[in-house]
Amino acid sequence: MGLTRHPWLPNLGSVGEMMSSIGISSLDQLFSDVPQSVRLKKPLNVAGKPLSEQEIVRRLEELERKNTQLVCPPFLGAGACPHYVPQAVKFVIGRSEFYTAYTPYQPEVSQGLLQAMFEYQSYMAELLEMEVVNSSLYDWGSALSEAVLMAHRVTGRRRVLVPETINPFHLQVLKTWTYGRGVVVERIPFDHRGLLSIEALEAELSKGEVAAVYVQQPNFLGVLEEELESVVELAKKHGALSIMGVNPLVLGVVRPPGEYGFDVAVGDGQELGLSLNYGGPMVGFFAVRWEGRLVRQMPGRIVGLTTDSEGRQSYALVLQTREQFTRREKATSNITTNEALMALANLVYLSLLGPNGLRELDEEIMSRSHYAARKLREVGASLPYSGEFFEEFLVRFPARYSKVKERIRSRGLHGGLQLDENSALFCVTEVHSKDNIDKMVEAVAEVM
Amino acid sequence: MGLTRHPWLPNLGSVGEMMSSIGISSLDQLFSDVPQSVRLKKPLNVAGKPLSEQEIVRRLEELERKNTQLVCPPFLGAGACPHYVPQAVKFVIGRSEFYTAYTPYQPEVSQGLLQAMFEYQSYMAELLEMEVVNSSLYDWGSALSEAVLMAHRVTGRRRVLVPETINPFHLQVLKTWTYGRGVVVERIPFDHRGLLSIEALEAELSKGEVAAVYVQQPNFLGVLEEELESVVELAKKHGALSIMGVNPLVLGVVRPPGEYGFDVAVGDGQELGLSLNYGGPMVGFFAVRWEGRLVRQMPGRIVGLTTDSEGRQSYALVLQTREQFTRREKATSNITTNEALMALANLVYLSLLGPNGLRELDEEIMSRSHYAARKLREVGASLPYSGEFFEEFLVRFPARYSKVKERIRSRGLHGGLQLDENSALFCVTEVHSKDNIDKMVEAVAEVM
Amino acid sequence: WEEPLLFQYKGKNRVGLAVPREDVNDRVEVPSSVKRRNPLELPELSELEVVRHFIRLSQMSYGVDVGMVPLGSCTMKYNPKVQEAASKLTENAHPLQDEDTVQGVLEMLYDMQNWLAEITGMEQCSLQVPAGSAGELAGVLMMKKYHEDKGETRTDMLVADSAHGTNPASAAMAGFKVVYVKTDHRGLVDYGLLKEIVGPSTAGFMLTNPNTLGLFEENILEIADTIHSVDGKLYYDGANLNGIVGVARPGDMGFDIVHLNLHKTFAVPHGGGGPGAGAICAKGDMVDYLPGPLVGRVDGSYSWSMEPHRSIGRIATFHGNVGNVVRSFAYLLGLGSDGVNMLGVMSTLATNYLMSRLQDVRGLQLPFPGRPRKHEVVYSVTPAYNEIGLTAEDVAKGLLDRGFYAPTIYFPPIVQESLMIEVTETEPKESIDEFARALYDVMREAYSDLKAVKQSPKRTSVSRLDYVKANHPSTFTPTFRVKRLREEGSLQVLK
Amino acid sequence: WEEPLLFQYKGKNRVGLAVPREDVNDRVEVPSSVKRRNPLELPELSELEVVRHFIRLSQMSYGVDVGMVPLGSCTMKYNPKVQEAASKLTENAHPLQDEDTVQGVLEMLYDMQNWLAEITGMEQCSLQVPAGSAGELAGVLMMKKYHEDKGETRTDMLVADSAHGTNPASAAMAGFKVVYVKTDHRGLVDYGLLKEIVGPSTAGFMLTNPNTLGLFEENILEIADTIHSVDGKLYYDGANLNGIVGVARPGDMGFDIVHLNLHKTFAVPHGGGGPGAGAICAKGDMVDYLPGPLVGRVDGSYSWSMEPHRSIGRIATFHGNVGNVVRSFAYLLGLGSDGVNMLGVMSTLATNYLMSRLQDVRGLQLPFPGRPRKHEVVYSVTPAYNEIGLTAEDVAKGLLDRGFYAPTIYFPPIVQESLMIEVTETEPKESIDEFARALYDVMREAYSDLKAVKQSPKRTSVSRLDYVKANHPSTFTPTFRVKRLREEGSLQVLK
Repeated sequence: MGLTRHPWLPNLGSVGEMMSSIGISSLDQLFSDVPQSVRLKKPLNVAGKPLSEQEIVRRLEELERKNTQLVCPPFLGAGACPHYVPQAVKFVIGRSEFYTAYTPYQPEVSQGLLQAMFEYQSYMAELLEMEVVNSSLYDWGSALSEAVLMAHRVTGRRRVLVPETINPFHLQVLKTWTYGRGVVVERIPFDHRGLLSIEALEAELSKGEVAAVYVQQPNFLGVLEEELESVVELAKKHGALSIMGVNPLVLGVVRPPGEYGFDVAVGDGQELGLSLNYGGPMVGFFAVRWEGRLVRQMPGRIVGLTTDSEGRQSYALVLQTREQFTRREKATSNITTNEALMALANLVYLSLLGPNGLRELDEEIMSRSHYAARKLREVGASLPYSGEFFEEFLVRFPARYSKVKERIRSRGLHGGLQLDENSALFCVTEVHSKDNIDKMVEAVAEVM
Repeated sequence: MGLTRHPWLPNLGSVGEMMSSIGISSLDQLFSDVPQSVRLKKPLNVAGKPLSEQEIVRRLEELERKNTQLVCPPFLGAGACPHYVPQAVKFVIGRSEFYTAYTPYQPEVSQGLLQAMFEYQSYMAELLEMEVVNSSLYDWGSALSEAVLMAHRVTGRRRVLVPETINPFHLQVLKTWTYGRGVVVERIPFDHRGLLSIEALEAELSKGEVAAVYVQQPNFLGVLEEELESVVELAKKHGALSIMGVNPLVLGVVRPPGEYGFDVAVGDGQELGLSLNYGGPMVGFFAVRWEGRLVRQMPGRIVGLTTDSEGRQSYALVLQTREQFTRREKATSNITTNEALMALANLVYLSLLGPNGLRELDEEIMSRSHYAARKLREVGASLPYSGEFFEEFLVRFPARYSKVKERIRSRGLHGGLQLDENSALFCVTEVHSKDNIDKMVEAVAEVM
Repeated sequence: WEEPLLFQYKGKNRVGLAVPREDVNDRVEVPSSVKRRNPLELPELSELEVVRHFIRLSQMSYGVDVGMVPLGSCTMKYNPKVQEAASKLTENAHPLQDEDTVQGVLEMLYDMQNWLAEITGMEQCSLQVPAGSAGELAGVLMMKKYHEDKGETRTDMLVADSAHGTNPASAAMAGFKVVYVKTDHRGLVDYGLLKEIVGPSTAGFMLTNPNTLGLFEENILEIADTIHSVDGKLYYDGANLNGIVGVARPGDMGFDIVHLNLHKTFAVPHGGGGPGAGAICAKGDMVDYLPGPLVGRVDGSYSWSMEPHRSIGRIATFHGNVGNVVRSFAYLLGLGSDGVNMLGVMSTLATNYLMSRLQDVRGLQLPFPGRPRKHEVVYSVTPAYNEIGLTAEDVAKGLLDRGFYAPTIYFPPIVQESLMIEVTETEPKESIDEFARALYDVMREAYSDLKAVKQSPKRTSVSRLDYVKANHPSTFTPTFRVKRLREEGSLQVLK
Repeated sequence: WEEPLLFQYKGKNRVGLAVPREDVNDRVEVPSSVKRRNPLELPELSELEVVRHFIRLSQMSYGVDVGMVPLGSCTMKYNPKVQEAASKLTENAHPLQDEDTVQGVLEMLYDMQNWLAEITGMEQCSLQVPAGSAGELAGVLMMKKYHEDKGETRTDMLVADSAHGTNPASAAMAGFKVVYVKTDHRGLVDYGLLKEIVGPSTAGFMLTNPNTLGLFEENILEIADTIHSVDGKLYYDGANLNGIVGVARPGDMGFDIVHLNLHKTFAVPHGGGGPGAGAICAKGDMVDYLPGPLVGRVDGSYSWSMEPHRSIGRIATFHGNVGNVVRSFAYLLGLGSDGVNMLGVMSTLATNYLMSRLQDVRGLQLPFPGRPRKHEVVYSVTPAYNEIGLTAEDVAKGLLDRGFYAPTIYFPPIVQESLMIEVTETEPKESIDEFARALYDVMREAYSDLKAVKQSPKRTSVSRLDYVKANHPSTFTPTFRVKRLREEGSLQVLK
């Protein structure tokens, strides 16, 4: 025993007492059933000597210093956009009654968490104008995958149509997750404005056997899709489910999936009050229309309203017969752990902003992104697609982007995501001040 | 009305409704009783336009960048010593049920806070070996002042003897606070080892009229006083109260005031889990022996144990008849606001360390301070006083200290507090790694 | 919960925080004459036990984040969460660091000195006072030293009979004789009486305006003239400033010294009793007496360069509760001028709105009716006391059972069975409605089932406490040490 | 508390967070065809209302920081507070930043990859999986692709009948047929049966060891040989690793793939259901199939340079739950090698100690007795069920009333009326004692007053719930929108 006292191992000083209560004289007896041949021959070598908390913090700070300190968040989006995270959000998810809780299996002592999840579902339902929302999945990519697997289950078909302008990371996840079930993912091209080609979509649909049509709003080029009614209609006509992937942040000003009549909506709550966290945890949402076959086939946990034995309004996990711990291989998904705490962050964020704040924020973001785009054009860059955009936009430079990028870095800033030799996807939000946008554009101007 | 919505002013949108409930038609009517001649003629000009939270944080970060980022905390003590603040301490005092509470006037809904204050008093009582502790005063200086004023009330005398090695900031506070009551503060010299001269003390005491004798452990030179029994005896003999000021952190290894028989103990909990906070908030503690005249004359709030109407163990503010809100000008002090949250931090800190941790920490600090002192001597500095020290020690340099200090600063470090042209008081604790001590000594060596 | 005391935890050989070890060969022991002899009688706890214990205790505590705390004269505002982030600016700064290394901190303090001077109509502010009572002490000492500098001994400090208890207590600490000025039938300072009292031995007058009844002292300019006519000084107790911020300034009313409670008017959290943060501001010849030093600005850099010539000296060990001043700084940044100018209006609106919801409640009386209140209002339950024996304390406990904190009771002393209510501008209208309903409900219940109210609170973690036991010399137990020693029989009855 | 829904708040024209405004003249509107038409039906709230609401909800939630959560197979450890500070390392990093700007993050991930490989006895780990079920999916897909690469179609995935429900669900998601392997009379895999089942269509075997009964599979080497003899792959479900960390490694037992739940074994907080963090580790020819890329180190700098040749592809949008991986990193730094090597011993000690306190409790039965348990133990209340009709759920609810969270119930399915208890090494001995007393107390009460137990919980914020109402198509209410539309009459019964 190398340790005699440790803050996280309270019983080191009680080993003797506990052993005698058990009736053993050596700790080894606890492992009498483990064959000697698989017992560790020498101790594990992990993480060096135990560090005191102070030393842990010092080690972490040492690593922090190895990260480059940027002047402001990167102009990077592509599935994870920097936004300001309110202190109240951090405060609420820092309440350890929430973050040290398990899935609320015992509703009587978990009403707070259950109510919060019900409220999360309810907020998302209003935002999406869809009736049923689960209490979160891992991220956009996995939510999309679950939606497609559900469409496969519901329709029995294997073809899935997605736009060429799908986020490529989501596409990769989709392919991985659906590979085992033999789903085939096909891509639909886009037009000169950067919008999904409805003609091409119709052509592919008419070939038949399509389980689902997926669209993304805004799409990977940052462009807002304008003809989504047609997508829903066409999908319906051909017996396919319609799935809309949407950045929920835009819904303060943009038409929600429910208004179009989409069967399923998915996306990520990352832009609603989550730190970037180097890409995770994020929080996938999953919503369906009020239709039995969809509700019964949807994955993930759902909290519903009910009453207790004294008639008080209360909350509980519902439709558990869909889930793996009861249905096993017949479950609608294998998911257990979700992203409840991140869903809570979404809820707190939205409740702080409210309808007015969300709309104002959307307007402010659009102003700033359009300001940045205009300034970039003024110094000689171009925007290849003319569709309206929200916070992201594709920029083409006359110079090589690697040079542009480097110059931007020299100002302590970080440019957009390189897509080809001359283009990059830029993201501008409320965390990018006019000042920093100007600095970035100045740097760009120098290499034009 | 310049604002229409603000996160902290919920009723801006309800003004009309509220006015009509009141029965007024203009907000001005609320101030009909304020003479026009004193009404503001133009709006206050404070802090510019309202900032969003994000902008507040940006402004604060801007200011943070104007502070110099040091490699490690300064080698500065003199009444505020840098220590590691455990995450659990920050976590507990960040529980807003605690920090947004008022003084627990309604014990039935404040048992948690009251129990914590009772535990704080109890922990300090064990540390000090004194029976009665209040639930905190502002800081060491004001606690000392209150002790002296109490001695003045109890004895009716005006002379107070303090060592020349008293912390000069405490001395200044003492003079300010007791000036109104006509208390005269006199200083007792120290010997070649840096210890209080008992002979000089006795001489002054025999002149009579002494209300209190004060000693400080360790004293301002960092030296541990060794003859405190004599101080208590002499004070008693001459009818003066004996007051010990003590850094509670040392009490893991050092004799506490109660063991000597001091009447009063004061000091600051800053070194028990508080950040430096540029000198405040700190937390003065105040303890007395189990004697009625002392208990009834002590200042500040005290939480005591009692039972409720159903016999459950419970906690309440006690001896309130001493306090200003009942006794007004006859109160034992004017204090209302104390430092409860900082006292809570002390409690959490001590409960984490426990008796073993505190002793180990004391030993570690002594090792490091003595290592630093030895290293400094090795490069040519000297320690003018030979008394044993804890974490602080006076260093004399052959060079001017201003030069030494500058050189230390060039390494991103911050030296000790200059006391005269060639001397400075250094403080070394568990936050100063061997590495950083070595770096500091290296810098010193260069100017020797 | 019934959470045991930490001393009742039984673990052995535990620690909740590991001490780092540096490999230096300088192990020394303290001299034996100084060495602690008795083992420390403290429990041994793991990190989990400590955290769990305090989480449980926190859940048995009530603060503004849990519900409304309508304590009169305490200004229990909402404390915006951004304040917690603000504390990073000052957290790791040592008070004796070279000034060039803490320019950010000093700039913040400089701004705060100026903003508070602007708000109060004073010339200069010192942020050194850690809270209100220390500010008052500073204020009365400033007056004392001022008169002494003139070679005069002024013995009398005038105090309104409705004043906070700290006013006379502070005056007494400074060695003054306290002379009370009565309240007249309108709830204001009896100006006629004041003129009679004021004389050559008058050092000053400590006043709060609006006063503790929430009423504005209409004669304030006349009062100031009267005090100034004998070269007395007018002192403003800032506890009640919230009702007039942006409407009127103490400086414009003739006050010479103002203390502020940043934990009231400027949203520093109260911390369960503290720490707060304070300011003491002055104008005219009182500026020279402020506790010093103050932050000055020369050539764009900040330093502790302004030392008032006749300063009363240091009132706190270092620079005051800077870690809380920065919380007010963040609060003021968020309000901006527009917000600051609405504080008085919105808090006064809230008070008068509450009053409009409490009209004609049986048993509840509004003393000094017919005038608008400012930040707070005082009711009396004397009618109910006389009719059925209901006390203000009963009402307070009844409110606890309805999920609210209680108002201040039995203060100010000039109103019998008083409830002193302050809602602040941060409470939504709906909370005020609910509070009014709860208070109405308690009064209604008292008339139908007095015993039920007398037995409240019932829904709290404990019921009404035994104060005799708590305070009696033979059972007084301020620490676990006393309990242990008494049980061991080694402690006498406190004499 | 009875805290209303946010939707029941009535404020108007409120906002809880101000939006910053930058003065740029580029106001644009979204095209009208894309513009939202219906107003957002969300409440308007001030910051105070939001904070207060969630504080109240938090107080109605139970987590490890509140008390013991003895959920079997969930490993609800204490989450050290230093972890919260750790998240700063990753908080503001964008997943697509240039690698040279996130060297600190990458170094941390690199260390974690290696440490987890060492702990499991695997060659390489991918941290991309956000939690356990995604790790399982990755694992079965790896097996699928492996066999396909050989040109074989293997249809069967073997799963122990005591396995976590995720195992068969994951296998099904990957398109496998699930074949259950029965548990024998000792509570272990029926090895004889297994040998009969294994054949050319066997893709692999998903196993956890110790199993869900807390028993170590003694025949593990033989099992591995059997699976490997047909070129099947042995998959380790890491949910139960805590019982053997530092004692034995899956890699040394013959496992080819291991998934880990960092939120179980490595102390990432469970977050009320998530987010967790996961790892999927492999050795031998399975390394090439890991989800990629992995962090590699070249010349002291770190990058996403290691791409497994036959990777199944991306399983998460970016790099997994890095913000939680760093919490495990801090945890492992604090334990160090010495601590990690004691995890299995201390957690197993805790379980067996609990068992020693639960001997001879009437109505409680220990299935498969006579063997030491590892991280968890499963009891059955079948005797009490048969005698008096007491169910496992009743016992669970009785424990809630005694201040504890309940164990996992009705799992594993091979034990009737089961209570699956895991205490972990972070619970002090005294907590275990109290839990044992509470369980004893529930059983005792059941025999003396069954009705009382059946009516529990009574001391919680609500009592037992109406699940019929919650799930019935005509009353199923997953969102406030459904409630509103139903009340408006514009919603049909769910068909």
